Amino acid sequence: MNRSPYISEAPSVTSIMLKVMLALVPAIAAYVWVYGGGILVTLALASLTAIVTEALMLKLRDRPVRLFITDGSALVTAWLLALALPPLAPWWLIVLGTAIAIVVAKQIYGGLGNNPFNPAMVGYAALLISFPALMTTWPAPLALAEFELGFVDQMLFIFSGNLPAGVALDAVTSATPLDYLKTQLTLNHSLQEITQSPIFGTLGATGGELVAAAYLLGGLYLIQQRIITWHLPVAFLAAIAIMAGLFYLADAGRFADPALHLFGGATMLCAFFIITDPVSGPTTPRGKLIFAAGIGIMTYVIRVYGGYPDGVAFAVIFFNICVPLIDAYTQPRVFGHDK
Amino acid sequence: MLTALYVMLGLALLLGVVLGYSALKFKVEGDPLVARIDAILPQTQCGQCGYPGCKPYAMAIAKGEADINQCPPGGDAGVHALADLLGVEYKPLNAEHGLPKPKSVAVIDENVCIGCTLCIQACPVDAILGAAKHMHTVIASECTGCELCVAPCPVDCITMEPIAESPANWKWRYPVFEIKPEPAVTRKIAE
Amino acid sequence: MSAYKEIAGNGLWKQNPGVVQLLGLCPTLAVTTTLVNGLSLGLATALVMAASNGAVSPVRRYIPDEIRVPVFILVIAALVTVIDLLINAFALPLHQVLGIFIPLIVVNCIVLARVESFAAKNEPVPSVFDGFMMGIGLTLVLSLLGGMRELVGKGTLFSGIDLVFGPNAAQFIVTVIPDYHGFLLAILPPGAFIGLALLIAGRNWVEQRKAAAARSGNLPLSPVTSH
Amino acid sequence: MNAIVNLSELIKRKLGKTGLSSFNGGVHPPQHKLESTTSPIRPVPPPARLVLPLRQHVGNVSKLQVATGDHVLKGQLLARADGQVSAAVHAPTSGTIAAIDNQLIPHPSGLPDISITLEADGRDEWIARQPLDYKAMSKQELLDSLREAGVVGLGGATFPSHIKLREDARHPVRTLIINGAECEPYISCDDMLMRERAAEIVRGIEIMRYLLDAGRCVIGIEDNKPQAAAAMRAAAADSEVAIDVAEVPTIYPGGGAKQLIKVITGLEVPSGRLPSEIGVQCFNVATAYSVHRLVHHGEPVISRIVTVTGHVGHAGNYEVPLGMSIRELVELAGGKAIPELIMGGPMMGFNLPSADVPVVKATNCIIVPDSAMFPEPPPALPCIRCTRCADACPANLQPQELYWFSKSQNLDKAREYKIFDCIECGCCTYVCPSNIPLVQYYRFAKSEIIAQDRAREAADIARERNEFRLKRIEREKQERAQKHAQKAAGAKTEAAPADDAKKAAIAAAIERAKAQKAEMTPKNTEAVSPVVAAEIAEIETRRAEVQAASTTEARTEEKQSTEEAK
Repeated sequence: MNRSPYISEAPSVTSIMLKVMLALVPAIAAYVWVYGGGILVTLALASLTAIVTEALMLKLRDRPVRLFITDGSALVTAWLLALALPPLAPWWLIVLGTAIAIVVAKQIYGGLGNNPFNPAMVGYAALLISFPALMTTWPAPLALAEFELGFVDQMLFIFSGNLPAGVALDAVTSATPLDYLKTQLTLNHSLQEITQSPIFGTLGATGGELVAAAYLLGGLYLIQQRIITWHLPVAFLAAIAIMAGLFYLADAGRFADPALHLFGGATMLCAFFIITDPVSGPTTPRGKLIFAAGIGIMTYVIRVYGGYPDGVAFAVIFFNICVPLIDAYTQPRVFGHDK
Repeated sequence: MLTALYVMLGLALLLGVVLGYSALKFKVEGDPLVARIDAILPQTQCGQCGYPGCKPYAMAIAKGEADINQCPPGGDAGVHALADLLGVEYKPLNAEHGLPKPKSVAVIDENVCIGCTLCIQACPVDAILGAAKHMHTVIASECTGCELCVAPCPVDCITMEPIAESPANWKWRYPVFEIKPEPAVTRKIAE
Repeated sequence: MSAYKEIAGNGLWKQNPGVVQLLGLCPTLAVTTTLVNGLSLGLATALVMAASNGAVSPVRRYIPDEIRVPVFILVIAALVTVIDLLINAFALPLHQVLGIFIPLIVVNCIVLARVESFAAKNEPVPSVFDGFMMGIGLTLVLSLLGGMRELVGKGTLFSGIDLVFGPNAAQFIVTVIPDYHGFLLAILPPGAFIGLALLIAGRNWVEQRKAAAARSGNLPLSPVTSH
Repeated sequence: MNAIVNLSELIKRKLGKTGLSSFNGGVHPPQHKLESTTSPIRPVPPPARLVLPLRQHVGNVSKLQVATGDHVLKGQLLARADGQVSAAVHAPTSGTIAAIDNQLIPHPSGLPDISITLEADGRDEWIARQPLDYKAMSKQELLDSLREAGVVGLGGATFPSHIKLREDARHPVRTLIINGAECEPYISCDDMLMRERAAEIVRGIEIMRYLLDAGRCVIGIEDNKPQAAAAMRAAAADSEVAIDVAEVPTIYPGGGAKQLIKVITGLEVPSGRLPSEIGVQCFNVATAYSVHRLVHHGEPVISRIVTVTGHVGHAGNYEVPLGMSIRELVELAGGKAIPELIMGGPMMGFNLPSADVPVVKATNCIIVPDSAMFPEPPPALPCIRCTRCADACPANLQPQELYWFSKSQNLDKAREYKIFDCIECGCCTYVCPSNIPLVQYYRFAKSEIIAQDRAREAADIARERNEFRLKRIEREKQERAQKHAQKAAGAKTEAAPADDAKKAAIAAAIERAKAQKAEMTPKNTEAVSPVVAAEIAEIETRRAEVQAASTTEARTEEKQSTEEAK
């Protein structure tokens, strides 16, 4: 059989996925530092669910199970979802979200390479819509919590929902800055008053900004490793920064400064790990810029005017639908053709 | 109640005028559908479909008299294309009208030919050259492989020869499917 | 009699409007938040379909081809208006729940589709039967979907039955899963799409099983290699 | 990755002010050229038996000039060019024609084709060789002798050179580019030719330049061949005409004709057009060499330089007579003639159907792989749309889109996404992390589209002819009916009043004339006379042929320019 070219220099899909997971390690470390070891339980649970559901679906679909399990894509989805969920989410929420991500968003559409939507974001959005209360209950960073939960306590809480005797739920949770900002603004508090709260750090949220910085670090590693290109993160972050900057300049009393939007919420995770999912993103260079900028603008709009504190998941899913359109209209000029 | 009646009546009159006008103004002469169906048919003009050529068959399909699966030279791909065009469901070729064969050309055995011109009259695309009592020959590039010349020949000197694959008309094959099934799956299929 | 059997089979399974023809999806997706909603709208549609098929079939020869669509719509619209007024009169709470979807039956393409493809070509009695069976087929899908979404979303069945049969009927509400958190996704529009997809997949699965069995146990060769 | 590499190169180039342009994409596969450039070009003893396919070039199969049993001399014409797009075949040594039949040829199809088998007599006796005084000849005469000498593009595409060397008043050639880039790994035949026979190449270039009356002449050589570039530069300095040597950056497929033209002139050859239309013409160095051999020595194309490399004892370049069995050549180089031999480079080459195929004009390289060299790729995974292929594509296509369309056989869409601008260089497959055999899908889709187009053309012709025939039958029917009516009318007029007698006489005269006419034509058929039909048919055939020829010309010439890469 004539199979030229006979040589190849490509990294395997598995190695790409492993590098993405490696890039997530600093963020996980930061998570443990800020919120405690519970995230490790969440990660393990999500990974297990992802592997089991993926294998089950592959079996049902008569696909080679080992080939696809070892590509690592299910684990990446699981990790991204786990990192997006509140750190002390109950076990069934994690399992359900991961199962939705793998079964509904990925395998039903045809598995690796065929999912039009970002699986982790579909899982996240499904949970957010269905269980808004649980999904917005974030534990306070250990440094701010009235009561510091140990690893075992966190694990118990994840699996049984029980806190150590005498500890109230309020003692270990706090609103996220974006959530707090939103509720306080509706109560006509001024931004200056609001940001006095200890949950705000220098750039974003106390603790959260450290995690965001770790994502940034991992993202730079991915760019250096040529796993992702600069187009998506730069366009996304620039869009958020410009939107936030313009609004902030217009009315600093009502709109938070760009730093909070860049380092708060899921901005950094999204910039380097979510929108850079190649399968559900556009393929043309111009398309990438449009896609990422669109998500940035929409995220900002949802944060400021929408019903949910953070809009990353919805913005990503919305622009996932637009990908074929964006691709069709941004085809690059082919060699030898006029514009 | 009366108002309702008046409104309905008025609307009926108004819309009736609009409908009448459109019926006259936008009337389509001829049937563009026939041309589009004809464009899909292979133009072999073999008559295997039961109609005397591709165009009559196209007209019959357009009128709904003929089914879309009566053209063996068009093959499965042809039926699919017709099904797509007409928005009907695909159905496999009707074996009554024959089965698809590799494309071939008619070849006249020039030693046997008596020059009767019967094949010339049968050829739907005038692809046979010759005169009475002179040897005939097929213009291979024009021959559609319809086989209509084979039956009339009184001395059976015409044979259909499949067009052999050569480096000139050879095609690259569809790449072998990349996902190899796991042994378990193959076994299940084999059983 | 076999003709009627076929009509019934078409409506309920073979040509089921909800999961095979995929016609009239707007109400299918929008009102099936509970079993009762789905069932009620399905029955209303079935009534309209039977009546419109019955009304069109006798006059089919007198309708000029060019204006058949306006005429059909007119007939359907009149019948729907009657049904709308009826529900409004006898089950006001239900009318408030189903709201705009009852008048919208007019533009439900399944009604027009059956009038066009069946009633316009057949005798009145089979036409009425066809309309009714198609309606029942749709009702089945709507109630199944409604039931699924209600069960997953709220953990109950027959909630809202009191809207149809009065406050006394509230005792029929079944709480299948007590202490349920509620799974809002199922009630929201995405749940409708996922649910309908599952129904379609289920039907296709059954059909493929049947087809495979019909091929005398020969498992179809999957296209491992082509050409 | 390539984006970064390209960017850095672009900056380097901009800073270096070399005046060179660049193209998008490209890859940097390991070169593997050293293996075959350590020793000089080696001659090959004339083999005992040669097989010469008649289709060694793009275009019409050449016309046989000899019969089985004939004795021929070295350099004697065996088959003449048939029409303009065609080239001749000559005897590489003296001997007897043993057979003229179908033999396996080096073609990816693995199908046999019509070939001449020549048994050498061992005397290697030349015909009378006559150097040409090209400046004294008319240009047309010189072009004809190129055609008769079988000069074709030796870069791999084998397009007849005389067509590209024709002067075209509409598109005067301003820049003549000589392609010595040789970007594919392993291949070094052009490199060695330039190192050793630079002066001869320059003589050939002078003739090409004279034919095209080109203003500027540039030899493009990749900067990984400094020795070849130095040799060419020295030879060019001795020439009476100005010939530049441009060292182009080493990047695959920088030796593709379109890519090299872009790099040297900054111009892009418009899609589906010929380089001559933008005033550029591009030839391989080996082609220039064979022009020189013909004009200054009177020798037609009967041998070429072939790189034999890979798992062989004496990897290197060999000057091989055309028609020599590749098995013999590989064994001569100290290798085993295993079934997995590859002709061409590892990026665009193909597996030979057997070791027992002859060396032809397109054979630039034979790679004898050992088991570790070109491992079977791991199973392909689905495309994850990572766009590495798009970054690497030198034609700036979206390979992942073309893959979807080719795979689903959505051929119209594949064409719409410009699959015919793909030069099948293999860069996309080279970088694909999912190991998808992208190029194979494109080859499949392209040949499927071409076959469909041909079928559609044939159907259109058949439809036209059928309609014509139906009209003719209809016309004849009417004519007969008229005749009957007239006869009937004539019978009536017999009894009609006398003043109608005149009319009747005229009618009768017409009738007689018609009868006479009818007698002259054969009565065997009701249809129109076969003579007329034949005439019509003949005219139409001719027209079809002319059309076909012009389309093949355009298509093949385009193909040629892409294949010049090798």
